Amino acid sequence: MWTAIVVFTVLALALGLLLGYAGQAFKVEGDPLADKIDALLPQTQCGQCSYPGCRPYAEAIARGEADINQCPPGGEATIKALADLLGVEAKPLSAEHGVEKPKMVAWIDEQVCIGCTLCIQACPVDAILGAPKLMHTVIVDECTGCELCVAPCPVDCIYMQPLVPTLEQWRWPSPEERLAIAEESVAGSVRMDSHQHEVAKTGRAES
Amino acid sequence: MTEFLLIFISTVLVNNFLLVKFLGLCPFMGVSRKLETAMGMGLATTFVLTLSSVLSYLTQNYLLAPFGLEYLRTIAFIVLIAAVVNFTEMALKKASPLLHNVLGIYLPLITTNCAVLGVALLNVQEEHNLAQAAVYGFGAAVGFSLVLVLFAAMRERLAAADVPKPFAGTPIGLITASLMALAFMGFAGLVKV
Amino acid sequence: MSERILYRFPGGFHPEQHKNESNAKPIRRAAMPAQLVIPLKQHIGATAEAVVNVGERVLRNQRLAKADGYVSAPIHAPTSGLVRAIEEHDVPHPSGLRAACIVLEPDGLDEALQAFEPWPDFGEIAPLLLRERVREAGIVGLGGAVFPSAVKLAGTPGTAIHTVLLNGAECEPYISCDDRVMRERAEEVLRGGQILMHVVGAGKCLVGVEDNKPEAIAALRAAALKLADPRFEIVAIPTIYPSGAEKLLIHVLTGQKISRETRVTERGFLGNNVATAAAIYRAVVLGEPLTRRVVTLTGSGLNAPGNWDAPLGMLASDLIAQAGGYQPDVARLVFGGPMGGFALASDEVPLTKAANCFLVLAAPDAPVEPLPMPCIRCGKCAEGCPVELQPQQMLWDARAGDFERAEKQDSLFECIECGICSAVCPSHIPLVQYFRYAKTEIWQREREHEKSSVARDRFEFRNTRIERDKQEREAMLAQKRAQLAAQKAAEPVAAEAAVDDKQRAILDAMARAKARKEALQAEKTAASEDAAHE
Amino acid sequence: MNTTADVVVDSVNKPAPTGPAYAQLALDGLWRNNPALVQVLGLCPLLAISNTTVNALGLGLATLLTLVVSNTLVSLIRHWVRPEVRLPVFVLVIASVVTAIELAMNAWLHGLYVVLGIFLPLIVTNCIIIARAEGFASRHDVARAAFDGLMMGLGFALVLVALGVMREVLGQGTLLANAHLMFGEWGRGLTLQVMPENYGFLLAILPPGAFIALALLIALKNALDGRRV
Amino acid sequence: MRFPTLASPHIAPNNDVSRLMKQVLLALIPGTLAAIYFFGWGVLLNILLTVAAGLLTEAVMLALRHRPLKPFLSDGSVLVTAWLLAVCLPPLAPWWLPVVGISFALVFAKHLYGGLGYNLFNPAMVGYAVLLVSFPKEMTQWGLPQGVAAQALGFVDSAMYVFSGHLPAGVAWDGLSGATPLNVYKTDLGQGAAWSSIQQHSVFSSLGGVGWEWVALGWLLGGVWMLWQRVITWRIPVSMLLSFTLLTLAFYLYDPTHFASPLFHLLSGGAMLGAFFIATDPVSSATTARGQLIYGAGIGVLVFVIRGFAGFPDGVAFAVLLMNIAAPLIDHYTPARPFGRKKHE
Amino acid sequence: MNKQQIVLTSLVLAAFTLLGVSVVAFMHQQTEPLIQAQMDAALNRQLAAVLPAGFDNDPAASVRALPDDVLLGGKGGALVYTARKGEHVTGWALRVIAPNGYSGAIHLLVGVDAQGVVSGVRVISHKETPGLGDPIEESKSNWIHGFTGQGLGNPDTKGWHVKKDGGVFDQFTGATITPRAVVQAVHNALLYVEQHRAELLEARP
Ligand SMILES: Cc1cc2nc3c(=O)[nH]c(=O)nc-3n(C[C@H](O)[C@H](O)[C@H](O)COP(=O)(O)O)c2cc1C
Ligand SMILES: Cc1cc2nc3c(=O)[nH]c(=O)nc-3n(C[C@H](O)[C@H](O)[C@H](O)COP(=O)(O)O)c2cc1C
Ligand SMILES: Cc1cc2nc3c(=O)[nH]c(=O)nc-3n(C[C@H](O)[C@H](O)[C@H](O)COP(=O)(O)O)c2cc1C
Ligand SMILES: Cc1cc2nc3c(=O)[nH]c(=O)nc-3n(C[C@H](O)[C@H](O)[C@H](O)CO)c2cc1C
Ligand code: SF4
Ligand code: SF4
Ligand code: SF4
Ligand code: SF4
Ligand code: FES
Repeated sequence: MWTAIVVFTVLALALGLLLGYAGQAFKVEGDPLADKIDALLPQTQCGQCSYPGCRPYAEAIARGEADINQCPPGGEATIKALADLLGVEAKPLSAEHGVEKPKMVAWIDEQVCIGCTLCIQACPVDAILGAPKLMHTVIVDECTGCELCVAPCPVDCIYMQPLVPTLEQWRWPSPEERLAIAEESVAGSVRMDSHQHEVAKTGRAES
Repeated sequence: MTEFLLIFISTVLVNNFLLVKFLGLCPFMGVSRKLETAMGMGLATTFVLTLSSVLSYLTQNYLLAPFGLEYLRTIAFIVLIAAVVNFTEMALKKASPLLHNVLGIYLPLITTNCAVLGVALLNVQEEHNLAQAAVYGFGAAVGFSLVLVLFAAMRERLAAADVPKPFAGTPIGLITASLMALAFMGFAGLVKV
Repeated sequence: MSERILYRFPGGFHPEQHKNESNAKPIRRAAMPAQLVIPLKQHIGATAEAVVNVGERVLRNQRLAKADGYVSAPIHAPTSGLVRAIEEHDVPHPSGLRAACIVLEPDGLDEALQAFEPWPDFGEIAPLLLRERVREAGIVGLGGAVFPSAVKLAGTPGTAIHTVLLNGAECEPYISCDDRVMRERAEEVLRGGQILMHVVGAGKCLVGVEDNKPEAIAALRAAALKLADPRFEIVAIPTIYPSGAEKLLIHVLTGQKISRETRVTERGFLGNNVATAAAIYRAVVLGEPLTRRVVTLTGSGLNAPGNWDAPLGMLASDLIAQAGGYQPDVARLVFGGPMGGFALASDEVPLTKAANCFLVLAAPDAPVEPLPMPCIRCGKCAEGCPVELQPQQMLWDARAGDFERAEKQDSLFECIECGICSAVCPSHIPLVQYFRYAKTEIWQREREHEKSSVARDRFEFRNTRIERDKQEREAMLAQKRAQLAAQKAAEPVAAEAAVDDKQRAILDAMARAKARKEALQAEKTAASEDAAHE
Repeated sequence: MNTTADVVVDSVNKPAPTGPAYAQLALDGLWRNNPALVQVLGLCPLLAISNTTVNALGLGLATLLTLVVSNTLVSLIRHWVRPEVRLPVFVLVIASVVTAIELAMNAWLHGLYVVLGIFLPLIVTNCIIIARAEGFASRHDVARAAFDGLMMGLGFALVLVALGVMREVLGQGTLLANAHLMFGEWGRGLTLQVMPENYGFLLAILPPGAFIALALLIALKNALDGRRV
Repeated sequence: MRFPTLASPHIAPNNDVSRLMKQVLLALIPGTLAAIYFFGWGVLLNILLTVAAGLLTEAVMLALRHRPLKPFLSDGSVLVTAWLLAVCLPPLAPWWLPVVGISFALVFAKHLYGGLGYNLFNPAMVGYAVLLVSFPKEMTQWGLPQGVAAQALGFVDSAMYVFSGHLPAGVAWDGLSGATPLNVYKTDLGQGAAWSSIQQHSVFSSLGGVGWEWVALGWLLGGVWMLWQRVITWRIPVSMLLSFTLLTLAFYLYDPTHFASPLFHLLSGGAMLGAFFIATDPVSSATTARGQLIYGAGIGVLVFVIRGFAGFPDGVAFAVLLMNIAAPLIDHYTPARPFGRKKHE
Repeated sequence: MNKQQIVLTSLVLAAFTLLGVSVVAFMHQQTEPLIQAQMDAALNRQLAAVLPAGFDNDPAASVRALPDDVLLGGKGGALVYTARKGEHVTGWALRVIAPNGYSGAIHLLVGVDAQGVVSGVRVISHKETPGLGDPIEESKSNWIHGFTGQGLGNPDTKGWHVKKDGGVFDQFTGATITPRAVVQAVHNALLYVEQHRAELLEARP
C-alpha cells in the first residue's frame, strides 16, 4: 500500500508539473470561432435570434449557449453553414424565433412621411436618408430588411416590400421549388397528378 | 517480420477496433460528418494511440510490475494518456502551428477515446512485448482512421439521401456502421491465431 | 481542298433532327407589324441607355439606345415610326420577369437614315475603325450567346489570332436559320469572314458545318470559289449535338482541347456564328446597323414552319400569325432549340438579337415532364457530357445544398448547360435545371455575402458613431461646465472639426471600397454569364 | 449541448434557485437528454456489452454506481480544483472510483468480472462520466450532482439493458441466460427460453446486430418525440 | 396566348429505369436456366420466394414512408435485387431463409437509406451476408449438381421440402446435398490437401465445378449482352476479372499444389455473376470512370484474398460490400477532369 | 510562465492522486485474498467438471507444465492438473490444443481418470463459426459429454473419428471439421496419458 502511494505521488507530481506547464502554455487567446460564425450570419441585425445583433449571437453560439437555428433571416442556408462549421447536425429553424421569409426591403410612403427621423435612429445600418422635417427615403441597396424601422414610425408610413430581382440578379428556381411554384400557380399552367408531386418530394433531402 | 505483419493485418482488418472490438465509437459517430474532420481526427488519434501504446507498455513493465502495483493500472494509464495528449498538443503548437490548427480541436477529445485506454489494457492482456505493443497500437490506430475516413465519405453521400425522419442523423449512421461491420466480417479467419 | 483530320469530342448525343420542317423554304421577309417592342438589353453586359424620348419620331437605323459601358451594345430602330413608350414589357427570359423596352409604332414609311458610311473596300480600313463600326452597329453574337462582337474582336492582348472560325454547325434540332443564311447569303457570310480576318489579322478561316446541311456546304464552297480566297476552308463535320459549342467545334476541327478558364482567343482562335459574320458584312460594307435577324419558326404546333427575316422587336405572336398560326393541339412555346432553349409562358414577347428560333410544339411532341425518379447513379449522364463532368455528383451536391463541393470538387461552372444529361437520364431528372439553379444560387449567395459584409461595416460604423457621439456629448457637457468654470473658448471647436474630418474620411473610404467591390462583382457576373453561354 | 439544456432548465425552473428541479433532472437523464439515445455517448460499452441481458445489467449497474460516486466527489471537490488540472483531476477521481468498483466486483462477482473484461476499466473513458463531471457536477451542489448521476446512470443502464434484452432474445432466444454470474447459483433458474429451442438469429449478437439494435432504439425515440412535437 | 413553362430539354425521353431493370432481368435468364437445370427446382423456388417477399416488403416500406407505390413497385429494382439474392442462396433452402434475407436487405440496406438510388450498400449482398453469418448451417447446405447428386426432386417434392422440411420417402438428404467446389477447396486445403488431390472430388470437373461452370458461362453470356446493350459499361467487370485473374494466375504459377487455377476460380462460385451483375450495381458502386476501374480491381483483389486466405469459401459478397464502403471515398478522389483541364489543376 | 502556478498545479494534482491512490490501495488490501480465492474457486469448478469425482487434494494447486508434444497440440502451453485421493492419483486434467479447427486452434480441458478413461471434456476457448462449429461448447449442446466414459480401447482406434470418417462420434450438420478436430485432440490426449503414464503418476509440481 505504501509503495503504491509513494510511487503514484511521485508520478503525479511529475505529471502535474508538466500539465501545469501545458496549462499555462495553452491559454486560449481570443475567440476566432465567433469571427467565423459571425461571417456566416446575414448581418440583418434584426435581433430575432434574441440577441442584440448578429455578433452577440455569434459569440453566444461560440460559447455553446445558443443553438444554431435561431436566425430567421439566415434561414436554412445559414443553419446548414453553421452546422458544417461546427460539425453538428443541421436542424430546422426554431419556430419560436420566427419563420424564414422572402427577402424584403423597407419602402417609405413619401406622401405620408412627416420627417420625424425616428426611423433613421432605428435603422442599424444607416440605410435611411433624410433630415428632420424632410421626407425620408430608403437606400434599397443598403437596406437589410430588418423591419426595425417599421414600428417606430408614428404615422405608419413604412412598408416592407418583397425585393424584386432584376434580370441580372434572378436565380433559377430549383426543380423542387419549381414544382412548388407550379402547384400554386393558376390551374392549367402546369398539370401534374398527385403522385408526381410525391415523387418530386422523394427527391428532396430531408433535413 | 511476419509476426508484425499479422498483428497489423489483424488489428486493421480482422479485429478492427471500431467495428469488431467496439472501442473508440464516440468520436467515430461524433466527428465523421465531414471528410476533412475525419482525416484530422484520424491523424491525431494515430499519433496519440501509437505513442501511448508504447508508453503504457513501459509503465506497466518498469513501474507497475516491479512494485506489484498492477491493480493500479487503470489509474496510471489514464493519467499517462492525459499527459500524452496534453503534450502532443503543446509539441504540435511549438513545432507546427499549421498542423495544430488542423488537429488542435481533436486532441482533447482523444483523452476520453476508449481506444487509447483499450489498447493499453489489451497490450497487457495479450502479453505483448515492446515491439508488438508498438505495432499493435499503430495497427489499431490505422484501423480506426481507415474506418473513420471511409465512414465520413459515406456519410457525406448520405447528405442528399431521403432517409426516413426518425432515422436521419445518428440512427442511419449506426445502420451504416452495422453494414460496415458486416462487410468486415468477410476478413474473419484471415489471421488464424 | 485537302481532307482535314477531324476529332471526336467526349460524350455527345444524337437527337432526332427535325430540320426538314423548316429548312425547305427560302427565308421570307416578315411584314412590318403594328408595333415593335424593343428591349434595351438584348446582349450580355450592361443594359443600353435609351437616347430617344417618348413621342419622338425615329427613322430606320437611327440609334435608339447607346451602349452603357465596354461590355454593352447600342440598339437601333428597325423602321421609322413613333416612340410610343419606354416601359416594362414581357421579354423572352426564363424568369418571366419584365424588362425595360422601347415601344415603337411603325409609321409604314420605313424612312431610313444612312447610319454609317459604307466601306466596300474594307481592306483599306484600319482594323480599329472596323471594330468601332461593329460596336456602333450594335452587333452581338447571333449564335445564342449575344456577346458584343466588338469586345470579342479585341482579342486577348499579346496573343495573335491565327484562325477565324465561322460556326455553321447549328447542332440544335429543329433550328435552320443558319442553314438558310448559309445557303442564301453564302457570300455575305464569307465576306464577313474576310472582314474578321482583316480585323484580327488572321491568315485562315475555318467554316464548320454539320454534315446534315449538304446544301449549305455546297453553297459556301461555291462562294469560296467565287471569291477565290484560299484562306477559306469549309469543313463538313459529323452531326453530333453539341458540336456547335465553340470549344467543342475547335476540338472537332483541330484536336485542341481548351478548358473553361482559357479564352479561345488566347489560343489564337476567333469564333463567330455565320449569321454574325453576315451581319458584320452588312454593317461594314453597307453601313447598316443590326436591326433584323433571321429566325426559325418551327415545330409541330405551327401551320407553316419556315425561316423569317424579321425586324427586332416584332412580337412572337405577330410572327407566328405570319407563319400561319397555331395548330389546334399546340402545347408549348420554346425560345431557342429543344435542348438548350427555355419554355415561354407567353407569346407576347419580342424578337431579340438572341432569338434564333421559336419552337412551337404540339401536344404529342411536348411530353409533360416525365416523373423524376431518384438518381440511380447509372452514369449515363456522365457518358453523355461533352465536357467530361460528373453530372450525377453535381446533382448530389446541389440537392445536399453543398454548393462549395459542387463548385470546387465537381467543377460545376464548367457545365455548358447543353442539356444532354437531362435528356439521357433514365430517371428523368432535370439535371440542367439543378445546375442552373446551383450556379445562380452561388452567385446570389456571393451577392448576399457581399451585402452582409457591407451591412456589418455599416452597423459597426454606426455603433462607433453613436458611441462617439455619446462621448462627444459628454465631453461637450463636461467642457461646457469647464468653460463656465474657467471661461475659456477656442479649443473644443477645433477638436470637433478634427473628429468630423475623421468621420468623413471613414465614410469616403467605405464608399470607395464599396464602389470597387461593385465593379469587381459586375465584371465577375458578366464573365461568368458569358462563360455559361459558351 | 448539455449546457444548452441546462440553461433552458434553469430558466424554466423558478422554485429552485440553486439549480434545476429534481423532476427536470430525472426527465433529462431518463428521456429528454438521455446519455445513450440523445447525447450518443458511451457507445463502446453500450454496443460491446449488450449481447446478453445479464452482461448489460452488470455493466449498467457498475456504470451507474460510478456516475453517482464520481458526480458526488466531483461536486465536493469542485471548489478546490484549479482550472488547468480540472480535467486530469476529474479523470483521476473517476479512475479511482472505477478501480475500486473493479476490485469489488472481482472479489464478489468474479464470474461477471471475467465476462465484462476490459470494459470494466474502460468505464473510465466512458464519455458520459466525464461529460457529467465537467458539464454538471462541477457546477452544482452535491445533492443535485448525485441525483443527476443517478438519473443519467439509470438512463444509460436502462438503454443498455433494453439493448441486452433485444439482442439476447433475437439472437439466441433466451432471456437472462447466465444469470448465475450475477445472482449466484440460484440465478440459473432465472433463465427463460423465450423462443423455440434451436432458434437463433445470430446477427443480433454479432457486431452488426449491436449497431442495428441501437439505431432502432434511437429511431424509436425520435419517432415518439416527433409525434409529440 | 399563354403556355406552360416546363423544364428543358423539350424532347421525349427514350430511356427509363424500369426498362434498364428489365434488361438486367433478361440478361439473368441464361444463367438462371443453367442453374435450374443443374441444381433443380429449388433455384426457381428461391426466386419465387424472394420476389414475392421482396415485393411485399417494398410495398409495406413504401406505405410506411408515405411514398407512392406504383412508380416504385414497377421500377423493377426489387425484382433485380430479389432475383440476384435468390441465385446466391442454396437451392432447397427452407422457405424462411430467402424471405428473411430479402426482407432484411430491403428494409435495412435500402429503405432506411431512402429507397431506390440512395442505398450505400448492395442490398442483395447485404441479404446474402446477413444470412451467411446468421444461419451458416442452412447457408452451407448446397444441392449437388445434376450428374453428381444421387437423386433429384421434382417441383412438387422440392416445394414440399422447402416449406415443410420433409423429403419424399426413399430420398436421403445426403444424396441431394454436399459441399460446393469452393467449399471443398477451402476445407481440404485448410486441412493440408494438395490442389491436384482436391480436384479428384466428385463435384469438380475439367473447368470449374460440375454444373457451376455452365452456370457461370450463363452469367457471362448475359453480362456480355448487357455490355452490348449498354446497360453496364466495361470498366467494373473487366477490371474486376482482370485483377482477379492476374492474382490467381500469379499464385497458381508460384505454387500449383496449394493454389487453384484461374480457370477454376473464374468458373466457380459467384465470380462471373459478381463481375457482371453485382459489382455493376450502379447505385452502390463507384460512379466516376477512373473510380470504377479502382472499384472493380479492388473487388477482384478482395475476392482473391477472402477465397484464398480468410474463413469464407467465396468472397464475392463480402468483397462487394467492402468496396461499397470505399466507393464514396473513391469517387471523392477521382473527381471529374473537365474538358481541356490538365491532370493537376 | 508563472513558475508558482505550475508548482501549485502539480501539487493539487499530486494531492488528489495521493487521495485516490490511497483509497484504492486500501481497497486492494482488503479484497486481495478474496480475489485470489475467487480465482481459485473458478478454476476448481472447471477442474471438478472434468476430473473424476472423489479427489481430496487441490488440483488447481498441483499444476505442472508439460513439454511440447504433437499429441498435446504442439503449440506449447500445455498443462496438467493432478487429482489425488490421499497419496493416490485419481486422474488428470490436461489443458491441450486442437490445432486444426475450422478457424484455428481450439483450447480444451480433457479429464482422464487413472485408468485412462475420459472423465470429462470442456472447451475453454475457440474461434469456430457461431451457429456451425459452436455446439462443442457445453452451453450450446450436449455433444461434449459424449466423450465421458470413452477410453483408448473403447472404441478402438478406428472408432475415434466422427461418423462421417467411420468413427463413433457425431458430427454437426454442415460442420465436420470442428468435431473432427476435437475428437482427434481428445484421442491424442488419451494417447499422451498412455505413453507418459509413469511420469504423470510420479511427477509432483
Ligand atoms: C451547347 C451549345 C451549343 C451551341 N451551338 C451553337 C451552334 O449550333 N451554332 C452557333 O453558332 N453557336 C452555337 N453555340 C454558341 C457558340 O459556343 C459560340 O458562343 C458562338 O458560336 C459564338 O459566335 P457568336 O458570338 O457569333 O454567337 C452553342 C453553345 C453551346 C453552349
Ligand atoms: C455473388 C454470388 C453469386 C453466386 N451465384 C451462384 C449461382 O449462380 N448458383 C449457385 O448455385 N450458387 C451461387 N452462389 C453461391 C455461392 O457460390 C456460394 O454461396 C458460395 O460458394 C458459398 O457456398 P459454400 O460456402 O457452401 O461454398 C453465389 C454466391 C455469391 C456470393
Ligand atoms: C462461413 C462458413 C463457416 C464455417 N464454419 C465451420 C466451422 O466452424 N466448423 C466446421 O466444422 N465447419 C465449418 N464450415 C463448413 C466447412 O466449410 C465444411 O463445409 C464442413 O465442415 C464440411 O462438413 P460436411 O462434410 O458435413 O458438409 C463453415 C462453412 C462456411 C461457409
Ligand atoms: C446493372 C445493374 C445491376 C444491379 N445489381 C444489383 C445488385 O447487385 N444488387 C441489388 O440489390 N440490386 C441490383 N440492381 C438493382 C438496383 O440498382 C438496386 O435495387 C438498387 O441498389 C436499389 O436502390 C442492379 C441494377 C442494375 C441496372
Ligand atoms: S436573427 Fe439573424 S440577422 Fe437577426 S440579429 Fe440575429 S443573427 Fe442577425
Ligand atoms: S431601412 Fe428599415 S428595414 Fe431597412 S435596414 Fe433600415 S431599419 Fe432595417
Ligand atoms: S443519368 Fe440520371 S440516374 Fe443516371 S447517374 Fe445521371 S442523374 Fe443519375
Ligand atoms: S448540361 Fe452540363 S453537365 Fe449536363 S451534359 Fe451538358 S455540360 Fe455536362
Ligand atoms: S465510450 Fe465513448 S469512445 Fe468508447
